[in-house]
Amino acid sequence: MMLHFPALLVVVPLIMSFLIFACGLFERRICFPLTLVTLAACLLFAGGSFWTVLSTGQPVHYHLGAWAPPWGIEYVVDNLNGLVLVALAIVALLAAIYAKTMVEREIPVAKHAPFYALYVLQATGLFGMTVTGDMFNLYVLLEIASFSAYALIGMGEGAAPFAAFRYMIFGTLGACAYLLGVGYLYIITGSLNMADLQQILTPLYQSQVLSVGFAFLLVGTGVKMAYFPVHTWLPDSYTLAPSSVSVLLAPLFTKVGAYVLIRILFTVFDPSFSTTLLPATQVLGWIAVAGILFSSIMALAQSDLKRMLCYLIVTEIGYIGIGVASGNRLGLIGSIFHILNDMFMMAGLFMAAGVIQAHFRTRKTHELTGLHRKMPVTSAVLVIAGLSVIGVPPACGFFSKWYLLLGTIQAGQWFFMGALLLGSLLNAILFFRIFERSYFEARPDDAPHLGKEPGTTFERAAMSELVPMVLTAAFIILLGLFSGYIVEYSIAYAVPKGM
Amino acid sequence: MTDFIVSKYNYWIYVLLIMIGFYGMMAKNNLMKKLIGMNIFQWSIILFYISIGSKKGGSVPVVDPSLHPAIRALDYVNPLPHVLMLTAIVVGVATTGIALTLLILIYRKYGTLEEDEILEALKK
Amino acid sequence: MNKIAALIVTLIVGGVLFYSTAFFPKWGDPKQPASIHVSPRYIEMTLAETKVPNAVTSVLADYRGYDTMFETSVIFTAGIAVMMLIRRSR
Amino acid sequence: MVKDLEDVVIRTVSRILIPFIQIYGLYVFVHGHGSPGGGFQGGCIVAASFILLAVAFNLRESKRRLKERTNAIFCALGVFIYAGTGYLSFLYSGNFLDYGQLSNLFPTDPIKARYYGMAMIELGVQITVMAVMVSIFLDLITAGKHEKTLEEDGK
Repeated sequence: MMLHFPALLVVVPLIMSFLIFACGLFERRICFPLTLVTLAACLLFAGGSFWTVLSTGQPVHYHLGAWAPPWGIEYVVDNLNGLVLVALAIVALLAAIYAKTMVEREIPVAKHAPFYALYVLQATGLFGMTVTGDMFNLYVLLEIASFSAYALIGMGEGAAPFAAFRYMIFGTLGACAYLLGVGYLYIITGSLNMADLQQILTPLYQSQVLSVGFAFLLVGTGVKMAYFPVHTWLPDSYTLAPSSVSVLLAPLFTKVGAYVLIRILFTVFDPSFSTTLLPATQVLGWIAVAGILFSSIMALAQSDLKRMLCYLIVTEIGYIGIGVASGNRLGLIGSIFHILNDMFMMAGLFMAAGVIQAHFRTRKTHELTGLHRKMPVTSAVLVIAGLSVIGVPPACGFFSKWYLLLGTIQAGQWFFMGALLLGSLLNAILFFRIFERSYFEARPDDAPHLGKEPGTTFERAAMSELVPMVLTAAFIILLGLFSGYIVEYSIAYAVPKGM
Repeated sequence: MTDFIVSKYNYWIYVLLIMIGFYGMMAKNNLMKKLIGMNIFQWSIILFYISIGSKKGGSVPVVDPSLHPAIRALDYVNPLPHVLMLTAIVVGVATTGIALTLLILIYRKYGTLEEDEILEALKK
Repeated sequence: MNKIAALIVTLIVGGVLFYSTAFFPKWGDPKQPASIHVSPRYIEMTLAETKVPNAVTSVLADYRGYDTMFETSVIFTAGIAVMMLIRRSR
Repeated sequence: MVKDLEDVVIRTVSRILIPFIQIYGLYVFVHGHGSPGGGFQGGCIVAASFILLAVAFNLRESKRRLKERTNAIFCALGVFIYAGTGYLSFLYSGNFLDYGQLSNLFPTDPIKARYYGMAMIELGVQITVMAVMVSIFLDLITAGKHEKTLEEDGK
């Protein structure tokens, strides 16, 4: 039964989303339990397929419809996407648990059935993008994840439909660029399967069509990944989205985009192609340097907590870009490990921001005085996740930045290293400003302790919100403590031999 | 030179369509015109894929059952791009559907589809 | 102003596309890689393996049937997204 | 006066045309194997007949023919059929969507089982495409104001 896990990982949530929608029409309350069961099953399948990869040491190949790869579609689970899959499944499950009270608060009752169905379809799209070994299948899954993202963001308050529309224009531009890139690869090779492409492409590295196709693939993945110049859709859409949606989208969607970038750069194309033949990684690196500086400064300038975190995502993607750009073994290990860590870090931060907005009725950072007395657990999670983003040792952020730094030093890219350190410094300023307000500034008694409506009682954050936050913080610490094992037993094998 | 142009005229046309669609998406102020530009952009990529699959002297890829053992791939057009583009057409329809819904929501909230007017309304 | 910026970007993208189109294989050339690598098997084996004369349907539903399942899911996603977004609820 | 005349002409013509559009849609769907056709094209044509019903007559008429709730169920049903045939091959320990295993279910050889597997797939696609096209059309033209029935039962 274990050998069917890669396919079950994508197909079970797909069929469950239809069930959730159909049953939700009759009985609204059944949607949430079904979502939890589905995502728990996904965690089992992801863990099982990653375990087979670890125990056998060989990538797992799964032929859909029993057709051999270049003709049929193939699923490949190896060390690189096995880890990403398990992290995706964990964070998706935690986000689903967290979303229970948020959805009751934000989404009208009649829309729960389609909302949860799209929620699970979003997870299906992300799982499918990570596990597939076929370029066109990745495009179709990209579209499923993007459509559910547009619709879920459109449910937000205020200018959310406008933000969702601009995100759709950007997203479709990116997806069409990716499709064009796949078309360019198809016209000169005739195949769509990633492993097959790698064999056929090696003699073709001089062809101009290939370099233009490669550029389109990078642009398309860059848009989905919110890489620096094409990230402008992210702050508006994730800030205005309902908090249950931004907890699912913010940590996961951009990281799967980063995974697709690494898959294209190092599996479909030979590592030597993107580092020596075309200065692709150099260009990526310099753009990442500019991106880190720009988005860190923009994050400092924000007064809205959620918008600040959105710019933080662009900074983290910049770090991953620098890891890829250093083009050596250590840098790549750092960026893969950073993808893993960043999922948990961003999940913790966005969960805390959602609870603060729900119970404190405010997102303005200067109004968060005395947060720790009212909401001790949330501010504790905010501290742990913040320290991890800055890169303080017990938390996992430090270890991935450590590898990134080693990668840039080994590659002799001093500006990349400078950007990494400066980015961490700016993040430190960012977070200590919030910690200082929430811990050391007393809340003046006359200030309405609930922000907008004085007199309403301050109901405590529900357990279904606190438990996932605490678990995320625990995972951040655990990833940090066991980083040695993770890198040694799994990520080290994910790096292609040529590096 | 003329052979160079004539032998690839499908690809020249698809590039022109992409430029029109791309310009429409980037420069137009009205959101509906942006959507129309996006549709042109998507459909030009569909034209590109379909023109990859064509073969000179190839007929419709429905195989003639009578000459079963001796079917030659040269006689039939390449079916794979047609399958891929069925997916791209469906994605185009879905994009247009969701975009029109969002436009209705935006119009319901701001009473206009001009991007600059909406941005002013947002600033207030 | 952004109209000029958009025009410049479009011309750059157009230039890149024209440049790469020059190196494409000839249109309709039976020997181009796309027509000789994967697709001959679909045409020649479709009757032998699936008894369906229409090669497009056999590729659509059988060889790459998994793509089409997600394609139908894309349609389903669009349907419920429109249903969710546009409905007014009290 | 003229408006009534116009209605009468449109309504009688569409009342005659709609059944034949649906039959043609089924024809295109059923002949997906032998000639260009299949689930998507057939589904769109049948959806066109329902849309013609909504355009020619008023909305209440078309909702009486195809209720809001059943249309939403059809959306989910079609894709469920598609994924369900994929799951069937798990029963006989075949890979997902491997119709060859369906030969244990249908009394035919594995190759003919693929033929039937594809027919089931096309049926699922036909139902979903028809239902979604009609539902998107009805949602867009009424801008979301017609969903009374779905509202109350949603509680």
